[in-house]
Amino acid sequence: MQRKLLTIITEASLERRLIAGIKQRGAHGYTITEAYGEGSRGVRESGFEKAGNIRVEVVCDAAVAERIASWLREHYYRDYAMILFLQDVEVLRPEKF
Amino acid sequence: MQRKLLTIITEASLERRLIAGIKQRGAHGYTITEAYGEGSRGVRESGFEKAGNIRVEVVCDAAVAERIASWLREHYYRDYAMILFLQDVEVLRPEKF
Amino acid sequence: MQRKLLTIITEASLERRLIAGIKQRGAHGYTITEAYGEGSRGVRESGFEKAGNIRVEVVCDAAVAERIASWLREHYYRDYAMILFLQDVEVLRPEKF
Amino acid sequence: MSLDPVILFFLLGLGAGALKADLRLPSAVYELLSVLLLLSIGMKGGMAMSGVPAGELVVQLAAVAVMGLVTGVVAYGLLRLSRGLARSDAASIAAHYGSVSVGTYAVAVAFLAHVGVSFEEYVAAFVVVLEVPAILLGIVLARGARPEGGWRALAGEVFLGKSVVLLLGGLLIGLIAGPVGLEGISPLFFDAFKGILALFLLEMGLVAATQLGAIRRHGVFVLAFALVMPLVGAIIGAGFAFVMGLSLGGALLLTTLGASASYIAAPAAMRMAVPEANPGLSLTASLAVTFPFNVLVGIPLYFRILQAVWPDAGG
Amino acid sequence: MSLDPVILFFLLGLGAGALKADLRLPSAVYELLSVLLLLSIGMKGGMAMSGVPAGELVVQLAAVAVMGLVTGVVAYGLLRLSRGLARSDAASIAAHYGSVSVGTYAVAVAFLAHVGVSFEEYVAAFVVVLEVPAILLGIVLARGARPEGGWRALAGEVFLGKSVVLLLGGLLIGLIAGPVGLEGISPLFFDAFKGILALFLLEMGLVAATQLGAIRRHGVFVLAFALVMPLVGAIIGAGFAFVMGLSLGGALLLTTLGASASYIAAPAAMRMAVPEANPGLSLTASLAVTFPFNVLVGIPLYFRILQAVWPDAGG
Amino acid sequence: MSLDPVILFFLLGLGAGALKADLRLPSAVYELLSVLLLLSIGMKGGMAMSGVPAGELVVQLAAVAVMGLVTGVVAYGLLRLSRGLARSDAASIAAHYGSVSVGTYAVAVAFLAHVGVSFEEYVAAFVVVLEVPAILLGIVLARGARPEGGWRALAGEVFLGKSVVLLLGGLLIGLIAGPVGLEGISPLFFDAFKGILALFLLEMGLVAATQLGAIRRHGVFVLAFALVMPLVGAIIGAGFAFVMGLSLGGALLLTTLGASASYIAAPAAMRMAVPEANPGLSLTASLAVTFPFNVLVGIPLYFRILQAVWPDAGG
Ligand SMILES: Nc1ncnc2c1ncn2[C@@H]1O[C@H](COP(=O)(O)O)[C@@H](O)[C@H]1O
Ligand SMILES: Nc1ncnc2c1ncn2[C@@H]1O[C@H](COP(=O)(O)O)[C@@H](O)[C@H]1O
Ligand SMILES: Nc1ncnc2c1ncn2[C@@H]1O[C@H](COP(=O)(O)O)[C@@H](O)[C@H]1O
Ligand code: NA
Ligand code: NA
Ligand code: NA
Repeated sequence: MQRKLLTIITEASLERRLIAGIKQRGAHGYTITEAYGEGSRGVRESGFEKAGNIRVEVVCDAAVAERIASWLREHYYRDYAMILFLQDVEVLRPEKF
Repeated sequence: MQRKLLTIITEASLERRLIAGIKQRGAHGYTITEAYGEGSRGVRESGFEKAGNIRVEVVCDAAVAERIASWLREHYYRDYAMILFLQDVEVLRPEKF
Repeated sequence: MQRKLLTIITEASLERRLIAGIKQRGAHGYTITEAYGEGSRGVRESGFEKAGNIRVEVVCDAAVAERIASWLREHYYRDYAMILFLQDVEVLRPEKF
Repeated sequence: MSLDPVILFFLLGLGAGALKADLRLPSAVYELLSVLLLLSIGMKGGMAMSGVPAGELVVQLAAVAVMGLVTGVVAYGLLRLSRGLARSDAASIAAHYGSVSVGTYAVAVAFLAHVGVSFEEYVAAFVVVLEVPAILLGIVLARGARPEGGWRALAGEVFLGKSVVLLLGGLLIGLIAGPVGLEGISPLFFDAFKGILALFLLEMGLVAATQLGAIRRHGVFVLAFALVMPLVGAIIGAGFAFVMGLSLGGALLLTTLGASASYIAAPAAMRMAVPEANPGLSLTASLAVTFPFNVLVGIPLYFRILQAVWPDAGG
Repeated sequence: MSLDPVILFFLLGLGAGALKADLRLPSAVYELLSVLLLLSIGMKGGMAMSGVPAGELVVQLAAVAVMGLVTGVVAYGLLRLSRGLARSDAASIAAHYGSVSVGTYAVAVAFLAHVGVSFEEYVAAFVVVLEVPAILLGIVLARGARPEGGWRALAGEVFLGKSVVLLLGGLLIGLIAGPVGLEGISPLFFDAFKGILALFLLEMGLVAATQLGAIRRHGVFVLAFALVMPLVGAIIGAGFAFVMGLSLGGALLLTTLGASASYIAAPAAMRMAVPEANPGLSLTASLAVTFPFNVLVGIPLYFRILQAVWPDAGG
Repeated sequence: MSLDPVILFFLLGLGAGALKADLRLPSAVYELLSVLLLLSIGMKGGMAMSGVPAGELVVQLAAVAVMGLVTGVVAYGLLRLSRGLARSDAASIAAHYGSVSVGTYAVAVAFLAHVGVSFEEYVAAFVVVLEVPAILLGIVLARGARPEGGWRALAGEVFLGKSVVLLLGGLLIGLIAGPVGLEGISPLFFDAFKGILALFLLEMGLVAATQLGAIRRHGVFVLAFALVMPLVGAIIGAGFAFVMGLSLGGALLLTTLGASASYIAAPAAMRMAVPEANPGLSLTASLAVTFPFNVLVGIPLYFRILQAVWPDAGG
């Protein structure tokens, strides 16, 4: 069955707010890995306080993905280092997501 | 050339069995990153023993992906925190996978 | 809007050269996570010096992805542990990538 | 009898965790601290063992192994009183409580130093022996003689787990090198021990606090068990200590071991061997209830009682 | 007056970073080091507080809180002189400079030990009090009374941040346990302190070096501010130290606190409460300019001047 | 002559690794340990250097650099005896064996303390000098004068690698600050040294064990080389020590350095400069064969022999 995989890469300090907001918008789960990288807001590396990034993945249906994306666009895009992208994925237990 | 990317997110304590099982079912490689997250079995965080998750990626052909997925479904789905999803990927050296 | 997601999994010691080469070939950013795994060059684990892998993601257009991939193929495929794969992704601000 | 400062670190962690403070020790730090604690407890035991007649030691270690089984069986019996609890869950929790917690043991050692009571240093060897039997028992109780993955794979999980390897390794190192040989590494492994324990307890407080929320979910029976079982285990431990003729200090340690529940070796082994048991249940009981209870209330309580009744005690 | 070796570690880090050497301390190591520093500074303050009359202490702590606000307001005033700087950026930078840097404080403590000048140990308690007020001030300056996410969420970010929790927690532990109680953990927390500070400064040198490139980007005004403001803050700190009747050693510490800029608590809080402020600007100023300046030039300079003018100084 | 306990830690790691025990030190812990070791070895050398006449020191350091080249050339000659080994592989392995292992050096220092034999402390400075020349030699042997990426980039890899930077940095800090200046950081960097070395060897044992499987894959020639070359290197080292007039202790250290093979600086540099060389080959040889051999057998063996023949030795 098809679902969406939404990947968000952003500042580690946003973690709590992001988790709360994602769940509030209907996601049933998320997975986070620590990451570092570079983009329009310069190099972001861990190693000192929360200077690094997190990479958040959410498997969900298209509507939830859309809700999360537009929430992020409105609230965080302007002021935070953040990118996100969307892919189609096939899952085994679609009722979970 | 098209191949499948199978991503498994599950408990870190399963790592050894997972690797053995994946290889046994025909995968030629795998990549693991440490992760944490939340799903139907609650929050899973590292920081204490093996309380965290691993995120396992396997690039392989569709048949191998199918074999791995059904093995996981039969043996681990019921008792372990685990999700998996499948995507199409394009690879450069298809003979490797 | 559609863009490409290029994922490169390779030796951690290549990090600096990889970043320089990626940017030189037109990528506007990249994200790195630490990883370990196994492939045709045996097990690669962190825990001792730079024995582990990195997983590098680049969101870019198809031409840049192609340039990076062929550069890697020519310079690093033979001598380094490395795989790469390509996917389609949908992004919100295509002008960024 | 003032509070040992290491307890204050545990309370700090517990408080910071409960208030959701932005404080997390990275898992690498936790790993480092636990490796140091396990090795130094093992080495202390090993150094002390060389002074004890081998025959006597073997008898005591055998007695202690029996104690682990007894505690496990009693725990299982108590847990089976609940209808709601699956057999596999009862067996898994019993394994945790028959096994022991190295962190709790370290706190009891610090407590004895704090109140100035000596003990048989070789009791550290008991910790190693106590870890394993109840885990095997729990597997048999849950699955008869058929653990998931087979006994071979299982033996690996149990005997080659971090805590057994490091305690046993430390024991051997202590035994072979002796106090003089280990002098050079004493600044890191022995002098810094209490500071390392303090940091470890800070982390354990943080971890316990995150588990607190789960208590509610798991119902009142498990909560009650996690508070009553330490007392039962303490009585078993004290009984064995009496029979084995330990001093007051040694008795407190064995009592504490009886009262304590494993949160390193048992969870890892049960997860693999009895996957159908809910790991949240046993971990919450042992980590979020029994561990804080023993550290904050149990150890001083056991000590008061033992002090009042123990043959060799001054009081 | 020879160079304190901890400064050499900072220079090593700075040099290695500037040369792009392949040297990085993992973030887990940084976390461990900063946790140890915060706890031990807190505990030192707590131990010393028990000797000070409560009334006097409260007055001094209140004075110090005012000092944080004064420094913040002065910083904001200076920053508003620039047309190019957004109000939110000025407010955020002011919050950093009104708040304090624990690392800089630790270097000043090591400096006093190096030159053999004693100080009021309870000054460590000032560090805790100085952290917070200027952060709140900065938020009000930037957004009036409407921080992003509301005051409730914000209080969490500010008061439950790592540095406040560990300093305050250490303070309480030190106060409750006292010097005798803390003897057991002294090898790790006090004897190893200077070595830990040395490693921490090595890391800070590496971090500062990676930020050096950003200075250029942020323009000459911010650079100038980051060099001038420490002197202004030092004067404010020295003034408060004089009014509060501190000794030469205590005065150096309060002067240094005034001169220092936060790079742990303030960045975290401002990022959440005033997200429109550019975090690169304030961090580069405080970490890549003011921190090295204070460590390498400022502290010895302040000491010379204070030594020349301070009532109780021999010189 | 009893076994130094740090060796027991290495054996514990080796055993645990061979049994596939569930024991892994996080890479952050390894990083911390290696940073501490490199810095304290560097500082010890630096402190000792201030007592030695500059002229004599320069001559000795030059001699030692030559020794690195000689060892590398001899290793290359031996390796070229095999038809199966590519030239780049021979060159890369030669670079590893001409360079040195800081961990092995630390074990030899602990050994001397254990047997109570003193040595010229400034030998630590030799470690820095020995690291680099053979690496450059290996590159020239493999690629003539054309390393991958050019000499500029390469110089960065070699001279700005972790081990050179920390050893050299430590050396300078030790030289500038001197023994008195470094007193404050001595609990962490010097008193805890042996404990840190013990943990480091535990980790190295685990790492070496994971490499053991690879020996088989790489064939008997490389295995034989990894056992014979230490003896050859030891002879070269002892010869240089004799010519340089070192004491018995100093001679053991230089002999051990000659016998040891790099597993930090050389692998990193060769991977970048000679990518066509198989890194598994050289790492397995140096880490899984030569390192254990030197630690377990070599150092005591070299000592016995030197003791029997050395001019200033009592025996
Ligand atoms: N083109 C890209 N490909 C992959 N990751 C990116 C890309 N651009 C930005 N990122 C990641 O997203 C983070 C924030 O991006 P930015 O807001 O552009 O600074 C960066 O630190 C990178 O980790
Ligand atoms: N919807 C989701 N999106 C992304 N990751 C998820 C999702 N659900 C679960 N996970 C991850 O998979 C792990 C196990 O999931 P579960 O078995 O549902 O507890 C969680 O700890 C998460 O890391
Ligand atoms: N089939 C695969 N699936 C996922 N990751 C792989 C696969 N093959 C190789 N890798 C990863 O790529 C790295 C280098 O691969 P190799 O060059 O084949 O040794 C390995 O260490 C793995 O992390
Ligand atoms: Na027990
Ligand atoms: Na300030
Ligand atoms: Na050598």
